[in-house]
Amino acid sequence: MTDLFQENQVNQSEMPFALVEGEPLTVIPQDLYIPPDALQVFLEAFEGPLDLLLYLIKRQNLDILNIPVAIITKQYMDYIQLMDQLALELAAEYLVMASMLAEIKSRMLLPRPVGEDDEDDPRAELIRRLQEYEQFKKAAEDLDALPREEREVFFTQAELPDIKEEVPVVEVTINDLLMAFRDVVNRAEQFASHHIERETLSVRERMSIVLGKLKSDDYTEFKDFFNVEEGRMGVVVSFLAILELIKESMIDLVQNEPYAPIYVKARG
Amino acid sequence: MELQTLKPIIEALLSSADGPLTVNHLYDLFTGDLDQPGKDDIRKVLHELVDEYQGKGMQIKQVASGFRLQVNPEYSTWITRLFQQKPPRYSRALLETLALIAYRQPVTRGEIEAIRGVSVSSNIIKTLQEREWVKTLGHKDVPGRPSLYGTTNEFLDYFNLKSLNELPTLSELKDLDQFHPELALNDDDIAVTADEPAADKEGDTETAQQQPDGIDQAAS
Amino acid sequence: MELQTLKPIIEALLSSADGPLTVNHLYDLFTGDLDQPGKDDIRKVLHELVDEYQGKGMQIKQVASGFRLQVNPEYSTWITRLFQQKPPRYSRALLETLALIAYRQPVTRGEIEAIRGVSVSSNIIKTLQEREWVKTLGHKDVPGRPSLYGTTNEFLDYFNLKSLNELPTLSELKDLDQFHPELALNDDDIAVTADEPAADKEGDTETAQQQPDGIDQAAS
Repeated sequence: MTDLFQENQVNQSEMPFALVEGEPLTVIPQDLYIPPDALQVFLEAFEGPLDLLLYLIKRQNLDILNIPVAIITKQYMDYIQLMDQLALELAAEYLVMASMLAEIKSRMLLPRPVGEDDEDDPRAELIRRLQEYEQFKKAAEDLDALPREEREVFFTQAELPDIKEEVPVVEVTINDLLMAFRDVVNRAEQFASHHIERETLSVRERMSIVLGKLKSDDYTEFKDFFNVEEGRMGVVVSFLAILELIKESMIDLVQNEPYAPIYVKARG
Repeated sequence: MELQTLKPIIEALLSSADGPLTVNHLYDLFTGDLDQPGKDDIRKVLHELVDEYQGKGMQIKQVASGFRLQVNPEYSTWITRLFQQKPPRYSRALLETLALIAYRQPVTRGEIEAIRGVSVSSNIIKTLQEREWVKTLGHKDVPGRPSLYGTTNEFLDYFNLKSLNELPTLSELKDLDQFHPELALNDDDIAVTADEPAADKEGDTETAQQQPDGIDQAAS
Repeated sequence: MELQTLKPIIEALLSSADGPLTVNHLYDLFTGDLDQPGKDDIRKVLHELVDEYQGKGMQIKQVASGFRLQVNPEYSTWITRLFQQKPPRYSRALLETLALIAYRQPVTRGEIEAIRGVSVSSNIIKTLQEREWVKTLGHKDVPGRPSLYGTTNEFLDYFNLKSLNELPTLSELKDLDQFHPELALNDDDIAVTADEPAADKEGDTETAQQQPDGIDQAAS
């Protein structure tokens, strides 16, 4: 643990790695030291490698635009090694960043022709990413600071007067119904296999009326289904309806002996 | 605490509480504050607030269990409207099911499904029964003993029909559509078509003769 | 309707509504009244009310989905005592993801991950969607067709905002132009000139995306 920064200090004593208020800074601030048992908590506090790098930079009051790559890389690697030693699960992103830092560092060491326009500062991409991440880290903090529901913003709860709550009933017009019927029939026509029998509405209706009169386990006299006032047509329709119901096994006719009253009973 | 500082805090507390607050409860909420107000101050502010809210949309009112913010009952007309739900619309599936029950009764769910080509959800049947437009007439004596559905008098009443005969035949429906596409079936058309005295024997016969065509067409 | 008659009614409506009310909704609630107020009148009264409630325990505030009556956030200390429950806290990962969606919408998960430098857990996206703060706006036309995320009106309502323009402005990105050449020379790590054409471009892009206009477009 102690040799962690010793090496740094030897190297750093030869050159300032940062300017703080114009003064060269050659000693790493002691508050960078973190006891090992606190390390896990410490690392969990980071939202990834960019966050860790930002921390390293900020702790030393370094300008993000002028990252001393060698130093930062060294410190970063130390943390990674520590995490490794402590067998902490290391997110892959941390290793990707380690290799990116190593690459930048090696490119910085290469001599570059003077006078020619540099293609790129090897650090440019890293700086861009650090800045962009920092920008949204700040935005998240700002967002968190906004007054918000459940914390600062509460709703008023005024006692309501007694109001008659009416449950609205769905309105249907006869047109809606007829159009629906026409559509379904039109659609059914396309299914040739569906055969709808030829039947009259009035008989169908009478079938419903007959069934409606029947209660299960109850016998109703046959003649009760005929109303003379309806005339011949009405009697015929009723008769057809009963025949149809028998055919469809919906009702039974019962007669105990010849000329005895005929009873109608619903099946089931 | 100054009364003028105290007032909006009490106002805020009354407006967010979900029930009346007593002077004692309010007093307790200031525990720990450097200049905790006295109960007399709280009482005084409450009565000032009661007066201040006269004639507003809300009022602060003392009830048996304390002080509360309530909506001024004078405006309940509009509050009622606020909570009035828009009547929902019935689905196409429901209307088609209803129409098939009306025209094809007594009919089983399976038969409706066969014509519609899709299954009929139990919810639809339930809704129609709750609305008392459709009832179970009995059970068909086939395996599974499915319910036979038919329409009710409530159904006829709702659609202002004396009997099912007043429903137009399918051919009439189609003709209307064909000859007056711009009319697209308004109630007047139906009334004319359906204007058939039920008691009239000849009318009955005619209707009876018309129906098969209409229904048959649906099948062919 | 006189504005002085209208005002307490609107006050009453705001105090009884479950959520924000729009001018249109309020207008509809007067349908059928003999002297139905115009939308302009309603708007005028609302803005008068916003002013009138300044410094009170309650306030009338315009958020994304309309106007609502709420407790003045200034007094949240006492309200928190009343409810005796801790407000929910959100993790940094969630807040950063939310901030990225809010400022960068429409944005894919991959783009969020690129900026944060770590993967975004599915749980976070799920939580944001369950809270109805974030919704899928569409899919990006690249391999995999990733979802494009954006914020909702519920997000704005929750954070007490009327529109995305009211979000705190993003801090500015410093241009790589601002290199200190003399420092760079002191650091024998680095052999760098002040000019960075490539980095320059990047910086410009960032600045352009920071504009409120950009945010506006994303929101609409």
